[in-house]
Amino acid sequence: MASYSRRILPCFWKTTKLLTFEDSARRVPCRYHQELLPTRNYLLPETVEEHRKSELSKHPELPPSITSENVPADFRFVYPEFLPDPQYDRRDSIRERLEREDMYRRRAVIDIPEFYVGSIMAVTVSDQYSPNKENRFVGICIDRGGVGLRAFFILRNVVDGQGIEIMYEMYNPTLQSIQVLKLEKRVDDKLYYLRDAPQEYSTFPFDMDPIPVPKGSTVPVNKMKVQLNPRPWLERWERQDLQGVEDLKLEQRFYDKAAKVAKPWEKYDLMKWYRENTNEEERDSIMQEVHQRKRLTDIEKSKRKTKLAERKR
Amino acid sequence: MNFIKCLSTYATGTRSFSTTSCLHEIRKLARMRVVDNSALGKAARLSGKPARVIHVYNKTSVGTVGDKVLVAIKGQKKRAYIVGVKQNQKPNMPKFDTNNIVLIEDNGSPTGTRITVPVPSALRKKGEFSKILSLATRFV
Amino acid sequence: MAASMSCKNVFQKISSASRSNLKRSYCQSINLTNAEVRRKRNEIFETEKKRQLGLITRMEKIQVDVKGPPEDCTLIMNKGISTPFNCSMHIQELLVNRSALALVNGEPWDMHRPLKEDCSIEFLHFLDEDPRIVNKAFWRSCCLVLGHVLETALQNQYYVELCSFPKPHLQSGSFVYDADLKLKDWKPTTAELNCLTRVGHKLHHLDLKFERLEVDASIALDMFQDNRFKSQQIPFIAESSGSKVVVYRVGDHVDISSGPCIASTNQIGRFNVTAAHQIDTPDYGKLYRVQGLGLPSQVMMHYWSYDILRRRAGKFNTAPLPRLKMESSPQTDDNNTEIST
Amino acid sequence: MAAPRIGNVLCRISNCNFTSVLLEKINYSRSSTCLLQIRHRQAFPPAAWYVKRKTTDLDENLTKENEEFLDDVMKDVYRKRLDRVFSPLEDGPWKRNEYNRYTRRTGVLAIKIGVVPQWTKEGKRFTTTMLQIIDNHVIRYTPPEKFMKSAGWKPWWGNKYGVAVVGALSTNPRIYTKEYNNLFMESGVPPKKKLTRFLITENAAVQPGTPLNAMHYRVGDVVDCSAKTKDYGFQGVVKRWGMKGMPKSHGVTKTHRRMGTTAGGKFKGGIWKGKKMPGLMGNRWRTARGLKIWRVNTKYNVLYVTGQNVPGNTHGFVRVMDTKLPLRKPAPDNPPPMPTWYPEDATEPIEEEYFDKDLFQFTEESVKFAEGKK
Amino acid sequence: MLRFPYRARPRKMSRQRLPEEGIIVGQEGRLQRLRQLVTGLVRYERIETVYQHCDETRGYAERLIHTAIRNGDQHQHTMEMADYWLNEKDLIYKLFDVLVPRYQNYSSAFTNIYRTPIVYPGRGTEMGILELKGNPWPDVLPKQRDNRYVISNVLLQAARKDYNTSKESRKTKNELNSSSENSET
Repeated sequence: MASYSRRILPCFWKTTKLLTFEDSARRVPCRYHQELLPTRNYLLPETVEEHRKSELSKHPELPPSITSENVPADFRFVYPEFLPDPQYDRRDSIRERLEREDMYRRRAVIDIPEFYVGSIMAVTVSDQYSPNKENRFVGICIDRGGVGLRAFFILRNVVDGQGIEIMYEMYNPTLQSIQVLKLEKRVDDKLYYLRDAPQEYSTFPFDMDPIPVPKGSTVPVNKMKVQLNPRPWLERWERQDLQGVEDLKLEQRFYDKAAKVAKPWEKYDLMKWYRENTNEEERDSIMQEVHQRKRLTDIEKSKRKTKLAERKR
Repeated sequence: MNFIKCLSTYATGTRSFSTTSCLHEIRKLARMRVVDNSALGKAARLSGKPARVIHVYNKTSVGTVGDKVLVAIKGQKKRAYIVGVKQNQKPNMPKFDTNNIVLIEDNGSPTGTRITVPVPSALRKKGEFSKILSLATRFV
Repeated sequence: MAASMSCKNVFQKISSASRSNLKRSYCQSINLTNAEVRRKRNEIFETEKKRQLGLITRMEKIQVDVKGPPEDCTLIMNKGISTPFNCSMHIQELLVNRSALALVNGEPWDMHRPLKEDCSIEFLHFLDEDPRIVNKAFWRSCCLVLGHVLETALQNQYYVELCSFPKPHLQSGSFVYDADLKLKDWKPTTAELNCLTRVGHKLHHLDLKFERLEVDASIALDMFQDNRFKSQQIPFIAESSGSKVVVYRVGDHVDISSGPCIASTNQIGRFNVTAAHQIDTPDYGKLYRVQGLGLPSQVMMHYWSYDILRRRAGKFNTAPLPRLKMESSPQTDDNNTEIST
Repeated sequence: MAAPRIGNVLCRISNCNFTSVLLEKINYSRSSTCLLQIRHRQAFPPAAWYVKRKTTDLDENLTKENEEFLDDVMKDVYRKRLDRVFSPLEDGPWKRNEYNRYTRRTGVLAIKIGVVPQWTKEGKRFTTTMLQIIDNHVIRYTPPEKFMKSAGWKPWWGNKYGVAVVGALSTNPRIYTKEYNNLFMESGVPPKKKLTRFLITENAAVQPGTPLNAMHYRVGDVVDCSAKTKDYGFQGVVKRWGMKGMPKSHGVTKTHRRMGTTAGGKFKGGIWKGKKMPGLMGNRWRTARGLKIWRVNTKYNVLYVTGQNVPGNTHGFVRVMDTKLPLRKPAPDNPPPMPTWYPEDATEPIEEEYFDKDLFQFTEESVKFAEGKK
Repeated sequence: MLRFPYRARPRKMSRQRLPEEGIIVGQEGRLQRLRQLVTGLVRYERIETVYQHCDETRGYAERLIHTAIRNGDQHQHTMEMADYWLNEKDLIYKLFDVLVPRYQNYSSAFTNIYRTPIVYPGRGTEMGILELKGNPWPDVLPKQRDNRYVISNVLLQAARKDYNTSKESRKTKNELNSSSENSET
C-alpha cells in the first residue's frame, strides 16, 4: 500500500525555497482576471433549479411527487410523449411541468386512445375547405414520435392506387376524434418500409369496421413479414435491422457493405443510451403522475356521462 | 406498379445534376406523373418518358401543391398544375407517394376529363382551381 | 548697527527657543503627556534589558530538540540568549512567519523569550489541531495592542491612564481594556471608532515584536509611577510572584502582563475597536471599558461573517470589573491559564 | 459536486501522513495559476463603474454548524425584508404616475426556459418561447439629471431617461465582495446573480426593493426581448456567413471551406471594410422586436412570447421590455400597470393563467368551422 | 439516475493505443479502452489514469452497477451488459455478489473521482484517480482536520449561542403577548 500512495502523490517538486501547505493555500487563483474571461452566457439547469428552491425569496410551491400509484409495467409505452426530451441542455422542470399540464387538459376534452405503430386508425379533423367541414382519414400508423405538445403520428393508406401519408399532431385542436379500428403492434418501431412494399400491404378500406379488443387482454403483435419491391428503394433497408421484412434477395455485396458499416457495439454503449433516453427513476415518477391524472379524469368523465344520461331521461 | 417500374428504369444516369431527390423537391427537370385521363399523359406514361418540369411559375422555383408548372411531355410544352407532392408536408396535409400533375391547355381549361387519384382538400382554398376540382373524384 | 542687529537676532532665537522650552517644561511639570511617560518607561525597559544581558558573561551552549513539521531536528543554541524565534530561523521561513508561540518542554513560551536550558520545542500556530493556548495568547496580545492604541490615539491634552484588562475570554466576543481616558461622557461615533481602528491597523504593518522582560518590583514601580492604577497593583502582583513582575514591550509601549503573547503584531490580521462603554468600579472610580475584535492574519474570514462578530463585539462585555484585590489583578489572572473554551 | 482538486484539499493538513511536505506546488491546474492566453477574445480592462463581484477562494476553516449558523442569520436578515409591507413610513412608497405616450417603463430580467407550440382558435399552429421571471427586484433608481452627470458622457437624449437597475436570482452574500453587496443596501434584497439596467422615463420611476413579476405585463402586450446570442466561438466563413466554400473534388485541394478571393480588381481593389471573414460568431447582444405575449402564468411567473427566435440558449438571461415599435407599444387609453404591478392593484382574485383571446385554450372543445364560412 | 454531473456530450477518445490490440480508432476503440478501465475498476476498486478517461469510465461503471441493482442477475439484457463490460468473467460474480449488496441503499454516487497533481517536468497530462466507494484501500484524501478550536469557529460558536437564546426569548415573548391578547379579547 505504501507504494501505492507514493504512486498517487509523488514527491517531484524541488525548489530551493521551502514552502508548505498554508503558503500555497494563500496563493489563490486570480479571480479578477477570471471574471473578465468569457464564460458561457447561460446558466446550467442545476443552477436554475437551485435558485427556484432558494430560501432567500418566495417561490411557488411545487406539487408533491407521487409515489402511491400502482402503475402497470407497460404503461409508459401507452404514453411515451409524456417523457421529456432527454437532451441535457434543453431540460427545464417548469417548462416540462406546464407542458404536461396542457396535455392533461387536452386529454380531458378529447379521447386519445391507446395505439401503437402498426395499429389501424381513423382520424377526423376539422377542415374548413371541405363541404361538411370535416375530413376523415383511415390508415395504418407507420410512425409515432415527438415529445410533449409536439407529439405526432403518421398514417398511411393507399386510395385509388395512390399511396398517401398524413402526419397528425396529437394535441392539435383541429383534431376531432381518434379511433383505433384495429389495435395491434408490429415487430418494428417504424414502418417506413411500407413505402417500398406492394400496395396491398398498406391498403385499408375507409369503411372498415372497428375490431374490438377484449378488455384485459394483451395487445396482439402482428408478426407479418412484408415482401418488398425490388430495388431501387427510398432507403437502404438491408442496413437496418428490420424484423418485419422477408428476405430481401440482394446480391452478396450489399450484405457485405451492410456488415461493414454496422455498429454492433452501439447497443453496449450504456452512456449513449442514458443520454438519449429519460432515466428510469425520472420516468417512473412521471408515469406515476400521468397514471394519477388519468384516473382522476376517468372518474370525472364517467360522472359527466351519468349526469348526461340522467338528463336525457 | 407499372409506374414505379418505369421510374426505376430511368432513375439513374440521365440526370447531370442533383435535383435534391432526398427532399423530393419539384424543380426543373423533375419527373412528374400525369394523373388525369388525357391521351397525352397516358402516352407519356406508356412510352416510359414521363413529363418533366422545365419551369416552375413561382418565386422559389420549388413547386408545391397548387403551383403552376411548365412541363415537357412527348416533345410538347404543356402547362400543368401540381396536385400532389412527395415532399414532407405540414401536419394534416397529405403527402403522396408520387408527384402528381394535371395538364391544362393554354386557355386554362384542363386537358383531361377526370382525375384518377385523390386530390388534397386544401386545393379548394384557391378559386382558380374550380375547373380542376370539378374533375376530381376524391379528396383527402 | 550690525552688532545690535545680530544681538536682536540672537535674542529672538533664544526667546523662541526658550518659549518652546518653557512650554514643554510646563507640560512636563504640571500636565503629564503620554508621549513623555512612554519614553521614560521605554528607557527604563531598555536599561534593564541591557543590564540583564550583561549578566551573561560566558556563552554556554544548550541542545534544543525541535519537533516537526517539517521534520524533527536538533539545534545547538546559546543559553540565555537564543529564543525559539532564533530556532525557527534555522529551519524554515514559514515557521518564522507563522509561529505564534512555542511549547518548550510542554510549557507555553514566548517566541522572543530566551531559552534557559536543554529542551524540546514545538512551534504552535493558529490553525493547529488544538490552537487553544495560542488563541488565548492572541487575545491577550490584542489587549496589549488596544492599550497601545488608547495611549497613542488621543490628543496630547488627555493623559490616558490604563488600568487593567481581564482574563482572556474568547466566548465573550471581544477583548477589553479598562482605562481612564480623562474624558467625560464620551460616546464614540463610528467614525471615531474607525480612527482608533486605523491606529491599531498600522501596527500590523510595522511588524513589532512582543518582548518579554522579568523585572524587579522596584523597577516596575519606577516604570509605572505615573500610572496611579498600575502603581497600586504592582505590590500585589509582586507579592504573589516573589517580587518579580513580567513586563511586555510592543514597539515603545510597555505594559504589565503575565504572558505569554504572540510573536509579532504582523500576526494580527484584523483589528477593530468596536465600542467604548463607561463603567463604575468600586476601587478605581469611573473608567472606560474599550472593546475590540481581532483575528489572526492566518485565519481568513469573509467580511460578511466578520460583520456578525463585529456587531456582537460592540455589545457591552460583562467581564468582571477591575479590582485592586488579588483575584482581579491582571498578573494573577493570567497565571492560571487553564485550557478551556 | 465537482471532484475536489487535490491540491486544494491537501493544503488543509499540517500533520499529513505523507512525509513529503513539499506537496504544496501540486497544481491548481494550469488554468488557475497562470494567466491563460485567450487568443481570440480580449479581456478588456474593466469600466470605471465595474465592481468586482466575487471574492477570492477563502479557506475559512469553518465547522459545519457555524456554516449553518451563518446561513440562518442570512435567511433571517433577508426574510424580514421580504415580508416588509409598504406603510406610512418616512421613506414611504413613491407616487404612482399616469401612463402617457412618452412613458417608458422598466423591463424585467427573465430566463428563457424553452420553446413550445401553441394553437390559435382557428387551429393554426405557431411556436412560443417561455420566459420565466425568477426573483426580480428593482435594485436602484437613478433620476435623469443624476444619470446625465454620472454617465461620464453626454447622453444624446438629454435628461429624458433615468435608469432602473433590475436584478434576478438571489444568492448567498458570502461569496461576493463587500463592494458588490453594498450595491444592494438601498433595496434591502439579497445580492443578485445578474444585474441589468433599463432606461426609463421619470414618471415610471420604481422604488428600489420593489419586486417585479409576470403581472408587469398583460396578455396581448407586445415586448422586445434582447439577449446574448449563442456563442459559437471562432468560426469559418461557411458557418459564419453562409458562404458556399469550394467544390469537394474536381482537383480542388485544401480550399473546400475557404472564402476564395477577398478583393476585386480595377477600381474595387483592396479589401473593403466590413469584408466577411472568419471570426468570432455569436455571443452578441441582439433584440427580437415586436413579440406578442400570448399567455401569462402567474403562479410560476412565465410569459409565453411569440416565436422561437428569442436570442440565446435555454436558461440564458433575457431582457424583456415594452416594445419600442410605435404602433404596437401600449396605448395611453389602455395603460399598462404603472410603474409596475402591485398586489394591491388586484380588484379581483388573480387567476393562475391568462390567455389571449385568439389563443386556443386546452380546456376548450376542439376547433370546429362554421358551415357557411369558407 | 446518475448522481453526479456528467458531460452532455461524450468525449471522443479517438485513437486508443491498447497493449494487445494496438491502435484502435473511432467509437469501437473508445469502448474497448473504457471496457478495460471498467474491468480494472471492478477488479482493483481504484484506478489511476488520465483524468478525462476516469471521468468517462465513471459513467459506464455507475450505469453498469445501477442496472445490476435494478434488474438483478436473472435479467438477460443486464447479463449481456455485464458480459460485455467485464473482460474477466469472474468479475461478473463480484458485480452481483459484492457490489450490488454494497450499493443497494446508496443515495449518492457509487464512485469517487479525484484529480492528481500534474507531474512537472513531464508531459503535463492531467491524471486522475477513480475509485469505488467502500473500497478496502486507505483514503485518497487525508483526514479532515478538526477545526473546532480555530479562533474564528470559537467566536462564531459563541455568537451562535447568543443568537439562538435571544431568538428563543423573543419567540416566547411574542407568544406571551399573543396569549395575553387572546385572553383579553
